[in-house]
Amino acid sequence: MVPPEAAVGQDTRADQDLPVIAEFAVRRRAYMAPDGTLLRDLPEFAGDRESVVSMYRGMMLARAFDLKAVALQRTGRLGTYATSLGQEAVAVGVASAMQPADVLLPSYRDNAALLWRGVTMEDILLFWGGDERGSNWSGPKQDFPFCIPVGSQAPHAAGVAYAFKYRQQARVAVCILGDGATSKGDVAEAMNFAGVWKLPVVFLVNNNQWAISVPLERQTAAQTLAQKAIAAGFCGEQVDGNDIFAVHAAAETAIAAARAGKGPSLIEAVTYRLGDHTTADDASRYRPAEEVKEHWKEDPIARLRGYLISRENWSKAEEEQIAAECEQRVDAAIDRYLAAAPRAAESMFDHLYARLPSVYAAQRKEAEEQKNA
Amino acid sequence: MVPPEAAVGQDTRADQDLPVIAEFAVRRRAYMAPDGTLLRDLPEFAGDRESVVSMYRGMMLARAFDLKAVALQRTGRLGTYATSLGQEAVAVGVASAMQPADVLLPSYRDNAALLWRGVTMEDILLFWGGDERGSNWSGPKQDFPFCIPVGSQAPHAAGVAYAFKYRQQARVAVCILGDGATSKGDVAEAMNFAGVWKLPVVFLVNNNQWAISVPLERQTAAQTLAQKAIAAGFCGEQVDGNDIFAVHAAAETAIAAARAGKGPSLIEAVTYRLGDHTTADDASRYRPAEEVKEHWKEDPIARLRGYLISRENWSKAEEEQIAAECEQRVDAAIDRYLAAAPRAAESMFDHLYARLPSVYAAQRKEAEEQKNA
Amino acid sequence: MPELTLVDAVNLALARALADDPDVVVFGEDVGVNGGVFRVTAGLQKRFGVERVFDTPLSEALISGLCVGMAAQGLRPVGEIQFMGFLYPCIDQLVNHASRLRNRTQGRLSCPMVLRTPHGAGIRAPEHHSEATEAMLAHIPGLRVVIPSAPERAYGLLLAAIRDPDPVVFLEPTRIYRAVKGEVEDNGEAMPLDVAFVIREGRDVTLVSWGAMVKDTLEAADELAGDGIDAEVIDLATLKPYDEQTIVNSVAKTGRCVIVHEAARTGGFGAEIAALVAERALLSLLAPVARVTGYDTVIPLPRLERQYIPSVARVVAAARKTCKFPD
Amino acid sequence: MPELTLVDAVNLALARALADDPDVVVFGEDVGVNGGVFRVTAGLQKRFGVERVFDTPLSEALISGLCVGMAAQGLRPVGEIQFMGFLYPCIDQLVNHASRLRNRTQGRLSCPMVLRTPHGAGIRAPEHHSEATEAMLAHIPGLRVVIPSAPERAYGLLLAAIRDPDPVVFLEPTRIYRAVKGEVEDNGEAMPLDVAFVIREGRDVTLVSWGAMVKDTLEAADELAGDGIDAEVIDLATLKPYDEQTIVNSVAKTGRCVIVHEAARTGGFGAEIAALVAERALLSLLAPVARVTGYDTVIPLPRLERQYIPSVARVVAAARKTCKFPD
Ligand SMILES: Cc1ncc(C[n+]2csc(CCOP(=O)(O)OP(=O)(O)O)c2C)c(N)n1
Ligand SMILES: Cc1ncc(C[n+]2csc(CCOP(=O)(O)OP(=O)(O)O)c2C)c(N)n1
Ligand SMILES: [Mg+2]
Ligand SMILES: [Mg+2]
Repeated sequence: MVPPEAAVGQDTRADQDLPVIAEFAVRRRAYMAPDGTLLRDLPEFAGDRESVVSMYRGMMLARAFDLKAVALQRTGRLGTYATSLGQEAVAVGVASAMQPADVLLPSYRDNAALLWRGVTMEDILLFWGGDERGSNWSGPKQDFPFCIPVGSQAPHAAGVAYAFKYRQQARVAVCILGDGATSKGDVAEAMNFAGVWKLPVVFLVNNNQWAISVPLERQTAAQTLAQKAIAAGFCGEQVDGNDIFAVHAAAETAIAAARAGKGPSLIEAVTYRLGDHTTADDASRYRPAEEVKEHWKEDPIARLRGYLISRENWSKAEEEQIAAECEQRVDAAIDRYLAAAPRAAESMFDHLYARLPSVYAAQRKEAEEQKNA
Repeated sequence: MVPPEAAVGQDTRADQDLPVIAEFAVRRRAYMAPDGTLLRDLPEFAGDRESVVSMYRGMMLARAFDLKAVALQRTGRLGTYATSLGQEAVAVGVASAMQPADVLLPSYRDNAALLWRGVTMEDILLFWGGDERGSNWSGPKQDFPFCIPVGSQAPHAAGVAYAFKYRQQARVAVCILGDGATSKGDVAEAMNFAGVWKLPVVFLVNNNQWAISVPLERQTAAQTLAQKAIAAGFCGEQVDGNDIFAVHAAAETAIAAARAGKGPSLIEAVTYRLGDHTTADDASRYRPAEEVKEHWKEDPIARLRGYLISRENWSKAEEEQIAAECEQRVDAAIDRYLAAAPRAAESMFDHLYARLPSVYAAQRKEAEEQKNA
Repeated sequence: MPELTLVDAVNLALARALADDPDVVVFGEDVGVNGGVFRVTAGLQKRFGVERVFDTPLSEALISGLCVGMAAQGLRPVGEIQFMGFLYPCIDQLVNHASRLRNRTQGRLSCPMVLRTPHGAGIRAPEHHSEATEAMLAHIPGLRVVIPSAPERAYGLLLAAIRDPDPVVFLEPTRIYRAVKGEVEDNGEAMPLDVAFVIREGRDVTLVSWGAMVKDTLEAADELAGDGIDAEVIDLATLKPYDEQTIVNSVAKTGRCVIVHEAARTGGFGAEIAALVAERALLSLLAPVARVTGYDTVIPLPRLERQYIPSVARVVAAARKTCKFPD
Repeated sequence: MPELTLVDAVNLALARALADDPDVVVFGEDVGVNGGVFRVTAGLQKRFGVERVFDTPLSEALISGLCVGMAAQGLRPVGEIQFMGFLYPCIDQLVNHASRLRNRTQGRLSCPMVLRTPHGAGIRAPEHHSEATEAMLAHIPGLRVVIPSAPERAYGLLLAAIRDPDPVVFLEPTRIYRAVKGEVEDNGEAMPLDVAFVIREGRDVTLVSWGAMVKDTLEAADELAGDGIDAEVIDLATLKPYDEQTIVNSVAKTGRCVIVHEAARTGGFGAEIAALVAERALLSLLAPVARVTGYDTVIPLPRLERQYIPSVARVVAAARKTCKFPD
């Protein structure tokens, strides 16, 4: 964790006699210490026990879902899967700050955010099970599907936000990116454009400190990722990404500002990827077990639980009930996922264009016949 | 011009109670007022009259060259051409701070820098006359040719600098970009990488405030372009780009730092494009004549002349001699350019690969025969 | 009907689309006040406002990605890439997103966007301003690739592209931006996409071409007529998906096929046409299929560009040879 | 000789190149400590150090551009793009710079770089991890495009690519990364580029393929042998510039040609081969040229990827039909 008082980034090389023409500061937001004790006054929404508990439930559900999804993958019933283990506060913190009519542009790791937004677990599984139908969800109709080419959804977010602004809709686009994604040129281009047009978009960086095996210090020399916004002329803030109050509060502020026409923001949520990159990865090849163990101490779920226990009379019974409920919901969804109808080969032509050009009819027929052969 | 004392860029929206974890400042360097009077002590190199005069000569030559090149274009003897009118201090200021073994990666507007580096005028004309042979110059062998896809030479600069570092050569790559180029994703990627590896590279932005018809405020919301470096974790400085002392001093400092292993820098040289974008452009369509007229008052050549007159006993005779000499050199080069041998059609195959694959021999023959047909 | 240049026809179609549909927005580098470096968007910002016709920062990948985001929201974005040589950073968005959004979401989201860009050489422009790499785009499933060869088709095809529910790359041949004029009525009528136009009927040989080369191909047909060779000329117009049947029918009739394009030969879209003919019209063929194309070299700077672009003479020679075969 | 997988053969060639030539540097995302997501670069950073084998930030355009800068300085950069679906941001550098640096400077600078990337579907990988868009690259003048189909050729061709004085894109078929083994001797010998390999001789039909499909094509040839059809199998190996003569010679002998590739059909590189045959071997042809390819659809997610990739049965059926023609 960055020591809260250290002001880094000062240019030691510049001629100190030269006049300063622009100054920038990156601030850091945190409310809870790793044990759930408070560092400062909580934001207003934290006063509502029910909403805090629902965030807790959202994180628990994501974790239960991740666990079972990995088990499905290990037993050959799901494709490559990326968990949000340890990063649940990021996805849930931001998703819970959005309104239904806002649009989410997620990365492949943001299952937890989709769940919160109302995408069903069976749809998510269907996608990771290798079936396009999973992205034709019944949940938030205008949300984007998982983006796999890292960072490439950032320009879409700018486009969506432009549409909102153009139509004078009080809606906000929220784009979730990884720390690795901040190195992509398209992300820089999108942020720069969003700055020029003061678009209603929030870029949320899940800084889990690894991009597969590449640690943050090989990714960038920037002391914070929040400062990437300075290049685009708007503000960036760092938050403790394991503190759901901090993530939610920062997201709420940024989304409200965007909605009010005050332009884009960047939020860097510093957390840690407690699991492998995906089920196709073996992180023990490139990072020591001790490092991971250290970071378990900052687990966002344990932290919120600590808070609930000490501040909200959280009972064992409540705890167990939520766990059981999550388990049960996931199991039921898995059953539905496994029962999904097979997909016909020729269906790969069905949404290629709004109407299939006649020239491809023969190919479609070939695919159909091949299946029957 | 940005008022030297105004500290802009402060985030007025952020929660001012949150602790600051990183701070950044952009400084501005200027020595001469528009009339050539001094604002502060000059850097050491300015004490050497001869080198100051040679910079003056470099700017004069560039202007004379530009003028005649445009005339050639207007009379159908040259292709599209981009002048550096008003921006001569940028190109000459940085080129004169480089060593011969350093490598320049120029944009299409940097004729003046190439001239300083020893590329002949006839080679430059040959290129803009539509002949690849112009880039096979006898000057600095490892310098890159003009880059036309905006910003796309920035990753090359990083690659060149990596080679220097890898081979432990005390050499520096200098990449000249426009203000528009700072919006390109590849430029951001290159700067970020240069930061991670502390590469010996200097990114010099010729902020002439226009990218064809797009003014800076439609290009970016960043208050300065120097701050683009903050995203990459290194420092940026703004200089008065019409003050050749400022450009040269900043470049000298940055190049020395790079050579000493201290990593990359970004220099934003604020100047103004006094001419059309290129000979294919008509700037009167999109900017008022008064704006241009205003900026003529900051002409870097007039400014240095003012300095020379008031400080260095610059005589009318010296002045005229340089002007005449430049004129004469340009005229001689144009004669050589116009006398260049025609290029054979089949030569388009000659440097396609190191050795022409046999499969293309027939095509080469066809090109040769077509010409003779 | 007024005689318009191709530039004016494109401008007219854009104005029509902007006037008819508030969801249409036009953007790119210098398309606003400046009206585009070729003046294609001249007057549009003034007429439709800065929110509907605007300049972007110098960021091509962004321009294409913006289109995707806007289109997913139901706008009808028309992005401009200033020259085809600067379109390459858009390929990521075109392949990975624009062409797939509908399929990926099984129709939940779609991508009705147009990306316009000038195409081809022949105007003595600097390096990178003369690209003709349509074949790279025409290989992308889910995309449409359209290139008009005359003002009248530019108007109708661009309207079709803007109204099409799927992503379209619209290539505008710079060499004929102002070199040809045609009668264009501003009737708001779109032309069909995925249809090839038989613009000259003939019995002896089928000449297939697109973009600026159609003009040269027509000239070649005129010259061939002097030899008594009656050439049929097809303007492919839409390269992806393309109209196979019109070509097959024509070759079935003529028995001979010459394909003319400006792009480099190897892997150019002419290969696709030749392959089609070799598959579906082999028995009709009286002579080998010929391709008259740019060389497999980097497109040269202006001094040699005319030697690179297939000349009328090369087209005529290839057609004559094909017609004389097996002599 | 040891039996190696294709992954191991590539690793061996990289190690050899790094050991032989201090100018060789290897980089990309996760190629360092992690040894690449496919383990292709496993052990190399440890052996050759972090300056010669290093992780880049997540920036594909940069990776390709770095190659150009390094190569211009005389290094021999070998960049890795983690999957072909992430190579698109490199196309700008490949077209506008890598392939042109020599020509643009008339030989003053050159670009001896290699860009490696996994190619193709069939390993149940997520979206964008199954691309086969070699045709886009094989259209670029000045570039070489190479794709091995077996460990022995992977080793020899990669060494050739690294030593070649010009830019090479080296595609590695993921489906056979570990599915085939071959005898590879670490003898430091490069194989020729721009040569196609006749890997099975036959009289009745020419099957042309490349990459992972070569394995299936060989299986098809075995099956056809059971019918008494003697198929010749050509592994194209280098797509740009490609060996036209070997194909023409083969078709002159067999009179029949079936082209097999995984990529979408329209504008795939198979079109180029078919065009070649239609131009230069027409009179030998006893049947239409056939293409067995991926469909003109977005490559589907894993559930349907096997239906997308041409099956052995489809190759066999096409070859049978070709051999029976005109029945
Ligand atoms: C453009 C692109 N390049 C490479 C990849 C392969 N890849 C998948 S995830 C990943 C690392 C992403 O790191 P980060 O952005 O930090 O996100 P995280 O996985 O840590 O959430 C890479 C390199 C990709 N998906 N997209
Ligand atoms: C990638 C790319 N996009 C578009 C163009 C067309 N174009 C040429 S110069 C230019 C403006 C460049 O502005 P800037 O970077 O400020 O440089 P300046 O011309 O002002 O020196 C544009 C858009 C180009 N050359 N390259
Ligand atoms: Mg990460
Ligand atoms: Mg500029």
